[in-house]
Amino acid sequence: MFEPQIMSFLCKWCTSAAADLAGTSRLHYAPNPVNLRVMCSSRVDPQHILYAFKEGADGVFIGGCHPGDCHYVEGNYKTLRRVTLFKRMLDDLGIDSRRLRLEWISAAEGKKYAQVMDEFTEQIRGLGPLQLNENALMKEEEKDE
Amino acid sequence: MKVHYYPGCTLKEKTTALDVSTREAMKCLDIELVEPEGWTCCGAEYPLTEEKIVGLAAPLRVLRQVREENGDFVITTCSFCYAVLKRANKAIKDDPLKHKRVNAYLRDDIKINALTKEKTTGFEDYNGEVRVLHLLEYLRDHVGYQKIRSRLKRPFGGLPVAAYYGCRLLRPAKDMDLGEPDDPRLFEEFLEAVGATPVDYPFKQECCGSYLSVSLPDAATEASYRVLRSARSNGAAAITVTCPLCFYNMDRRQDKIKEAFLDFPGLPVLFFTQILAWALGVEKTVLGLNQHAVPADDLFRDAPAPEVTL
Amino acid sequence: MRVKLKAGPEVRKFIERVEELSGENVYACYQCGRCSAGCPVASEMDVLPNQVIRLVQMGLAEDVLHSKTLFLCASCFTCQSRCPKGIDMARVMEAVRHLLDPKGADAFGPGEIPPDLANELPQQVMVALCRKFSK
Amino acid sequence: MKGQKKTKRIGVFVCHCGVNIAGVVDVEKVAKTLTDYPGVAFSTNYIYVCSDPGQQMIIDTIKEKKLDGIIVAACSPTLHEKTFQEAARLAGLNPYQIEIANIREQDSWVHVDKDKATKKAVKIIKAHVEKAVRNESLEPIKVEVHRRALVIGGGISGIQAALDIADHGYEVLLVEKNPSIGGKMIQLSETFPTLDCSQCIMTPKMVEASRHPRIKLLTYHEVESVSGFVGNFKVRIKKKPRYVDAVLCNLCAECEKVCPQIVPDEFNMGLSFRKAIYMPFPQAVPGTYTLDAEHCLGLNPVRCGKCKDVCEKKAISYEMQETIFEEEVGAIVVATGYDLYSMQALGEYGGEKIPDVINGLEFERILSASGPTAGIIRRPSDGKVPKSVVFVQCSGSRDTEKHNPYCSKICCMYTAKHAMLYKHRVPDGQAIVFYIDVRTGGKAFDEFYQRTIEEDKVLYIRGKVSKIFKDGDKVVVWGVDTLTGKKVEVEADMVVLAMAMVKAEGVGDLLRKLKIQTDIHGWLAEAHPKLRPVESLNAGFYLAGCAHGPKDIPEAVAQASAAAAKVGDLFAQKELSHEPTVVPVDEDKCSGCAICITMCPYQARTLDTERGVVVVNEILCEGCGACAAACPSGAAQQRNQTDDQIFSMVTAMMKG
Repeated sequence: MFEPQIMSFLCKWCTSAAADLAGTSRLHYAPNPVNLRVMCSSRVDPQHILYAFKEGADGVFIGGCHPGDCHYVEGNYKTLRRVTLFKRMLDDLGIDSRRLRLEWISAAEGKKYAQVMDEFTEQIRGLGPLQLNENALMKEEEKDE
Repeated sequence: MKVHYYPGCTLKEKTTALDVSTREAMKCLDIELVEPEGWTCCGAEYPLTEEKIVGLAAPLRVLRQVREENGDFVITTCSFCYAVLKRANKAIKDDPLKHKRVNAYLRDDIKINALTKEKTTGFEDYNGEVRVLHLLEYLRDHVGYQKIRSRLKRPFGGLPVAAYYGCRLLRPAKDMDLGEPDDPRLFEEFLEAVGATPVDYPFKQECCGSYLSVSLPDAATEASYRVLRSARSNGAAAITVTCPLCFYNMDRRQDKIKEAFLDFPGLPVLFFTQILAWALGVEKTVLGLNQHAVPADDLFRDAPAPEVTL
Repeated sequence: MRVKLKAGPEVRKFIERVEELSGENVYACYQCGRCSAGCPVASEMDVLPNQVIRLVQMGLAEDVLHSKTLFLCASCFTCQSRCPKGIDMARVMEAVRHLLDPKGADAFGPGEIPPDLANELPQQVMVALCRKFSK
Repeated sequence: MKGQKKTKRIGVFVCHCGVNIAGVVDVEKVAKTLTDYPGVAFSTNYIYVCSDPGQQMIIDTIKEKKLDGIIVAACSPTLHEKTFQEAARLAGLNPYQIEIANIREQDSWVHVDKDKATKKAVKIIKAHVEKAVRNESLEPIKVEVHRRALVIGGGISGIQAALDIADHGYEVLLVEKNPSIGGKMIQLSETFPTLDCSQCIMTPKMVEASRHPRIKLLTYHEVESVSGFVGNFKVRIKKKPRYVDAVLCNLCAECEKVCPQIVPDEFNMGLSFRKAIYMPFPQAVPGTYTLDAEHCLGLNPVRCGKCKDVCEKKAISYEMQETIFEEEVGAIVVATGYDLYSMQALGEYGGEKIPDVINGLEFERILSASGPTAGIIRRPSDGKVPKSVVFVQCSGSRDTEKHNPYCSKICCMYTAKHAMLYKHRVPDGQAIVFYIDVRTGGKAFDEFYQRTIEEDKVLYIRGKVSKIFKDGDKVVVWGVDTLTGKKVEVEADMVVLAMAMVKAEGVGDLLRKLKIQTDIHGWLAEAHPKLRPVESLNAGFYLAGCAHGPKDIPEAVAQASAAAAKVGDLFAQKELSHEPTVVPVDEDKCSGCAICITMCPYQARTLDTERGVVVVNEILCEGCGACAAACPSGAAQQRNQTDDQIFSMVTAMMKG
C-alpha cells in the first residue's frame, strides 16, 4: 500500500497543543504526518510548502487557530489569504491543490486533530504519490529568488 | 423636459385627483410627463416569498419599457406602485437567481416598436438599469426646493399640515431607502418648500389599516382614527398623503371613523400634489377636490390660512 | 393538554420550508416581542406575531397554520423596521400562509367584496388584498 | 541547497520515559541511528532523562564531550523545555542551543506500529539536529524601565489604578480632560445592590488621589500623543487654560454670582444650568472654579470682565494659554470610560424630542440628593412628581440590526435600582419595567432584583417596547407582555430608557493616537480574552474600567487594581527581558518594500525613509514570524527559525 509522506506545519499555540492532547488522550492516528512546530501558522511561507513537495512530501498540512483566536491577533487570517491564493498557484504548477490543507484546530481539539490527520492521510493516499513536474517547479523557485 | 411617469391603475380610474394634480403641478415646473408605452398594473403587492418569482414580472416589464424608451428613471406618486417597482428593481439587481428566473419569463415578450407599431419578440435581459423615484424624491433631488420656492404663486402662509408617510414609502428601509423609518424628513422638507408648516406628530409612519379596510373594517377604522387624531391634536389643519389607499381609508371612510369615535371632529385629507399644484398657481377647480368626502375647499384660499380650532 | 415537542424530519422540514420561503432565519428571534408591541392589528390576532415565529421555532406547524393572524397581517413592515434582529416578520407570515393548503375560512377572495364597495374601492386594494389573502 | 558547514558538536539524548516511549519506539535503535548523522557528536538513550541523574548525565556529557548543542528526544517541549535549558545553562551552554524533539505525545502515544513510530522518531530527531546546528546562542533582549505610570481618565477606574500604583511606591500621572476627577460614578445617586450613596464612597477616593504624594493630578489636561514603547514611553500632554489659578481660588463663589452667561450643566445632564465660570459640583477635585472659554463672553475686560473684577484673590487671569509638555513613563493605564448611546438614534422612542423621556444617567441626577431637583423625583417638562414611570431596558442594546449587538450588562441592575428608588420616594406611584431578559449575575444581585419585585411591587413586563410617543401631558408606551400574549399600552408620566453603553465620545481619536487595539465596537481589546484580561495587545498598555466594555463599579475597580498590579509587575523589574527569537532585518537584503510592516500587528517595524530599509524595534516584536513569511527578499529572518532552518528540517523530515 502506498504510504504518503506528509509534512505538517503546526501553530505552537493551538494545533501543536492539540496534537499533544491527542497524545495524552492516547488517540491513535496515521503515523504519516511529521510535525514542524512554528510560532504561528502565518510563519509558513509558500516557499516552505513548495520546498516540502520538492523534498518528497505528497501532502502538506497547516494547522492554525480558529478565526478570532490567533495569539498574534490575526496571523491566521494572513495564513488563510496566503493559502487560498497559493492553492490556485499549485493547480497551475500541476500539483493538485487538495494536497495542501489548512485547518483551524484549537488546543482543546485533540480528537479533531487525530481525525483530520487520518482523513488527510487517506485523502493523499487516494491521490497517490505526487508526480512532480520538476521543470515547472524549478522555474517557480527561480522566480522566487 | 420630458420624464417618465408611471401613474398606476388607481390614479387612472378611481383617484384621478392625484394624477391630475401631479400633471398640473409638473406643467408649472416645465416638466412633461410621459407614460411608458403599454404599461400594466404593477401587481400592487410585492411578492414576499422567495418562490413567487412571477410576481416580479409585471413591475419589471414596466421598468424595462422605460429603458426601451431610453429613460434613466421613472417617477411615481402612488406609494404602493412605488414600493413594488422599487423593491422589484432592487431584487433583480441584488439577487442573481431572481435575475435569471425573471428574465427567463421576460425574454420572449412581444416588443412593439414605438413609431411603426411593428411587433417583434426578444428582449435584452433587464438588469435594474432604470431608477425608480417617488415624486417627493424627484422634487428634492432633481427639481430642487430652490426652484419650487422661486415658482411659488401662493405660498401656503404657514398652514399647519401633517405629513403622512404610512408604510410603503419607508419600509423596509433597506429597500426603500427614503430615510430613517422612525424619523423621516423627506415629506416635511417638501411641505416647508411649498410654504406650509409641517406638524410633528408621532403617527406619521404608523399604518392606516391598509387593505384591512375591506377584510377587517373595524381594525382599519381604528388605525386611521389614531393617525388622524394624532395629527389633529398636534395642531394640523390637514393631513397630506401620497397613497390613494391611505386617502381612501382616511378621507372616504372618515364618516365611519367619526361614527366609531365620537370625540373626533374630522380633518381634511389632501394629496401632496394638490398642495404643490395650488401653491404653484393651479386653479383649485382642476385639483379634483370634488372627489374628497371631507371638504377641503376652505384650505385653498388666497387669504391667509384659516384659524385652526382644536 | 400538554404539547408534545417533536424533532423528526417532518418538523425540520416545516421549519426549513418557512426559512427557505421567507429568506429569514427564524432562530435569530430571541422573543423580545417588539413585533407584537408595535403591530397595528395585533389586538385582533389570535396568535401574536412573536408567537407565530415562536411556534415555527418549536415546529408546531398546526397551531400556526390555523391561526387567523396569517390573514390579518397587512404587510406594513412596522415589525421589520423595529426588529432588533432585522427579521422581516411579514415575510415569515407570507411563508406560513404559502404553506397553508387549502387556505381555509379566513382567506379573502374577490367574491367577498360587495359589488357596490368594489365600485368605490381603489383598484390597488382589490389587487393587493386578493393577491395576499386569496383562497 | 541552502546548506551550511556543520561544525557544531551536537549531543542526542533519547528518553525511554519508562515504557511510555520505549514501549513503542525502539529507543536504542534510534540513538544508534543518530550516532552517524552529520553534526552528531554523541548519542545515547536513558530511562528518564528528566530525572535528577538524567539531568546530571546531560550536564556531565556536555562538559565531557564539549557539546555545543543538544537534542532531548522526549515528551512535549511544553513540559520540560525549561528543565533542560536550565541543565544546559549549568553546564555552561546557552539555553537557545537546546532542542526538544517530541517523540512521546506526537509519536509513541499515538501510533501502534512500532517500526513506523521508530522511523518517525528518527525523522523528528534528525530535523531537530538540523535546526540545532544552525541555532545561534541568544541572550534575552534587555531594556530599561521608566518606573512611572500614566493613567488616562479620572473616573473610578482611573482613580483606583492611580492609587494602587502609587501605593506600590511608583509615581503616577493621572490625566483627566474635565475640570474635576470623578467621572460617571460621581454623578450616580445610590449604587446597587447595597444602595450606598455614590458620592459618599467616591469623594474620599478623589481626595485621597489628590493628596497622594506620588500622584500628580492633571485635571483639564489631555493626552496629545504617545511615542516610544513599553518601559519607555514619551507622552505629550496638553494643559487647557482654566483661567483661574487653582491655588489662589478660595471658592468664594463671587465670580459665579456676577457671570451673565448661563449654560446647561453637564454634571446634571443638562437638567439644570450653570454659569460660564463654575465649579462642576461642590465636591469637585481640585476644588477650584474653571472658566469655560467656549461660553464666556470673550475673556476680555472690554466685553465683560465681571468675574475678574469681583475676585478678591486675583485668581482669574484671561491671559492663560494652552501649553503642551512632555513626560516620560514606563506604563500606561487606559481608563477612558464610556458614554451612553444617543437617544436621537431611537426615533421610535421619540428621538430625544420628548422631554419626559430621559436616559438612566439623567434619572440618576434626578434621584441624587445633590441633583437638580434636590432628590425629589420631578419630571423635566413641568416639574410634576410623576405618578407612573416606565423603565425600558435594552434601549439600543442587543440589537444587531441598527444599534449595538452586545448586552450593556449593567442596565438590568440599575433599572431595578431605579424602579426601587422611585418606589421609595413615590410610594403611591406605579413603576413598570419592560425587559427582554433580566441578568443578575453578581454577588447579591438577584436578591436585590427580587426585592424590587416582591417588596417594592414593581411590575416587570416581559417584552420590548415598540413605540413611545407624547399624547397631551402623558407619554404613551406601546409594549407587549409576551408571557400573557397581551399587547399593552401605558400612559406614563415619565419614561426612563436604559440606554446602551458605548465607547466614550472623543476616545476614538485618543485611542488612534495611542495606537492601541480596539474591538469592532471601539472597546479596548485585551491581550487574551481569558488569560490576559487587563493587558492590551500593545505591550506596556493596561486596561481599566468601561473603556474595555460595559461593567459595574466593583468589576471596574477590580480591573483597575489588576491593571495596577500588572504595572507593578512591570516596574518590579529593573529592566525588561524579552524573548530574543524576534525577526530582525538584514539591511543588505532589505529593499524597503515595507510589506513586512503591514504584516506586523505590534507596530514593531517602521520604514527608515532616509536609508530605504525597515528597522525593527525588537522590544515590540513578539516573534510570530508573519513578516518573515511575507518578506520577498529574505531580509526578514526569525532568529533560530530562519528559512534555512525550516528548509533543512523539512528535508530531514521528508528524506530522513
